[in-house]
Amino acid sequence: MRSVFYMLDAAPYGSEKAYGLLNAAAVSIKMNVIVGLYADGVYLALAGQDSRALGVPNLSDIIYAYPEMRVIAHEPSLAKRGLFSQSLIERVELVDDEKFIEEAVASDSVIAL
Amino acid sequence: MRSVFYMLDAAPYGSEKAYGLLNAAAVSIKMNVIVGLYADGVYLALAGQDSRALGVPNLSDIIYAYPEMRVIAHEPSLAKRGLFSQSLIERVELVDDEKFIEEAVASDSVIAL
Amino acid sequence: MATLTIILTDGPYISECAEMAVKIAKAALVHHRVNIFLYLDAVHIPKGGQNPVHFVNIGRLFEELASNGATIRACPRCAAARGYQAAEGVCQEYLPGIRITSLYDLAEMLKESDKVIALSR
Amino acid sequence: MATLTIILTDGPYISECAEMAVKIAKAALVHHRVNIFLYLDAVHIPKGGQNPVHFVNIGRLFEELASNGATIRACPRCAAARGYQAAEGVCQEYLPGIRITSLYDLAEMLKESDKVIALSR
Amino acid sequence: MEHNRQLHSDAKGSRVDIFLLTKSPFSERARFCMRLISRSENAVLYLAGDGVYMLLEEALENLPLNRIVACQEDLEARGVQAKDKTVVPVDFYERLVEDAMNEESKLYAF
Amino acid sequence: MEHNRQLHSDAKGSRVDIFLLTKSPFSERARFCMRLISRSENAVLYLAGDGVYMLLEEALENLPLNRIVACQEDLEARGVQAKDKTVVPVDFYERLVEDAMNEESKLYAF
Repeated sequence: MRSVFYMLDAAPYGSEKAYGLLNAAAVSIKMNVIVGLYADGVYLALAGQDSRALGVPNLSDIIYAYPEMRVIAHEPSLAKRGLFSQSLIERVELVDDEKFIEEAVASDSVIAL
Repeated sequence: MRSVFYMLDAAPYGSEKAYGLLNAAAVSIKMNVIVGLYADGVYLALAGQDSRALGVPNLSDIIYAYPEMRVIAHEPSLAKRGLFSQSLIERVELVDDEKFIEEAVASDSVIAL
Repeated sequence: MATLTIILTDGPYISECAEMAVKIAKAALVHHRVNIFLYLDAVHIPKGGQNPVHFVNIGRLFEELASNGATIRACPRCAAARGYQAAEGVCQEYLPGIRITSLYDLAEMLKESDKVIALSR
Repeated sequence: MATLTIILTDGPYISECAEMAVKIAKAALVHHRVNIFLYLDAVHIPKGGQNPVHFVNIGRLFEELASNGATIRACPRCAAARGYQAAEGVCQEYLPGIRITSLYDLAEMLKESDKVIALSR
Repeated sequence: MEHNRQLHSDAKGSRVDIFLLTKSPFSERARFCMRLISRSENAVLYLAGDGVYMLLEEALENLPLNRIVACQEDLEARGVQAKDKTVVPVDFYERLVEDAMNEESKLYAF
Repeated sequence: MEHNRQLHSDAKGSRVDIFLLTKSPFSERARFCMRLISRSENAVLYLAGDGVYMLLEEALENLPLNRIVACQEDLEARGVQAKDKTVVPVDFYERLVEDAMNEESKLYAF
């Protein structure tokens, strides 16, 4: 396996899934790693996250800490959730449905946690 | 609290939620108990469940074991999942969206596990 | 003084539910009675020895709630399946103040409650 | 002989995932190498003393898989948070054959794998 | 005390429906919650956890809500901005409990 | 051995896409899985757990699938009848593993 597509379809902070997925992606960067934000996972693309008062790690910081990790977000999921009118994290690349699927298929494996 | 509306929105067998919810409803029958099947929860209404080979308790048997428990299923959820063309458990009462909501609101509490 | 019952079904750390329950229970304990029933995966919450690095220690928060007067009970079927054995309600692996009793306690808690909150992911 | 890695994130009993993983791993072990990585709530799977009444004992099934040659590793961050401490990978509360090592083991498992299956609810 | 008065002044009838939503907008639970709110004559919505993503939904503005209260730390963590009419108190859980435990209120949690 | 031949005879190209679906039809995962199948030229679908509820969906018939294989104990527990073209083997997991581990196949699990 030389490439992994980690698919995140859960919202960050409400569950440990996003944190777990980003950590798994972070240790996998010797392979080609794509984090694909899909469905509720696209909420991770919101800019301005500040989790200090909540007392948990800042998940957008993890994305910035690992530039090797490519992060793409599924545009239809963003649109459905009203995120196009919001500021988004620059590190996240917006891709249409076709491109999102293509990236998943092009990876050696798709892992949805 | 004299009445409880237990709302099941997860499919049976794939997770422990349905089993847990039915057990909670079973011990609550000194109150007025309604089990409301909603979204994926309506799969519990399918007739002919036989869980012996899977090695887990038969959830439709629990419904029959407690006649005090009123079980209603949300018709739009059933329709969406193609269940109207299937045999359904007789114990389950089909109700439309308005009636389902009314029953939830009429109970002293709504518990979704 | 009224009675609030909180029902949990998620374990610690996997979701925000346990922590939210603590915040609600703390606020409620000032003027009210608080019951918490730990069901399904929530029976993992009172396990001793939790040592989270980047998160608050959920077990300790529940221990505190219990010592502040919250009645916290866990489902025996769920607990036994997951490896928590109890003798007369007391589980050696559990933090103090939280007992493994009976699912009928859930029904009793509900009956005597004015309000109920179930939290799950 | 190829290598299959299974990633789990649910605890035992709460979902069918752990049991499905066992069925897949058993079938795969006949001709292949099998790795299982226990992540998030799945670190509860190898806990000793499980005593389910109406369900199969999931812990025992994983113990069997390990003794039949599956490599089973658990995430140390997830395990420590949830109260499982390990000394040199060995956790006293865990069933034999399953070790708490490092998240980097997941990456290593993936790299050497031909196929991957992640199961979660 | 002042807060209690506020709750009562909300009331058209005698009962206030208090909704605590911790699920994201497209979950079945959130949708069910919205359905209940839409038929309530006197609803107050508390948003915590992933429930705060509701503030990104335009549909929220069409619901008959007397008040929307959002949890500050949950908003901040997620990078969600509260809208004008949303109350973001420092004592979210105290207010929730006060409203929820009020004799005149009925509590729903999703 | 015979089974392996069957897998190869499915193949239009060289690669077979093996999909293991354990989620119910209206989950995001199941929908994503269906999207991947719809663009596959050579797909085999294994249904286990709540994935067997897919057999109640008419949409399944429009997907370009060479074969649908369902897990018997999961079908029986849920009261789901397999459709005509669905294979319900006694050795579901053995077949799944054989197909999935084949060098010529790519495996997706949802």
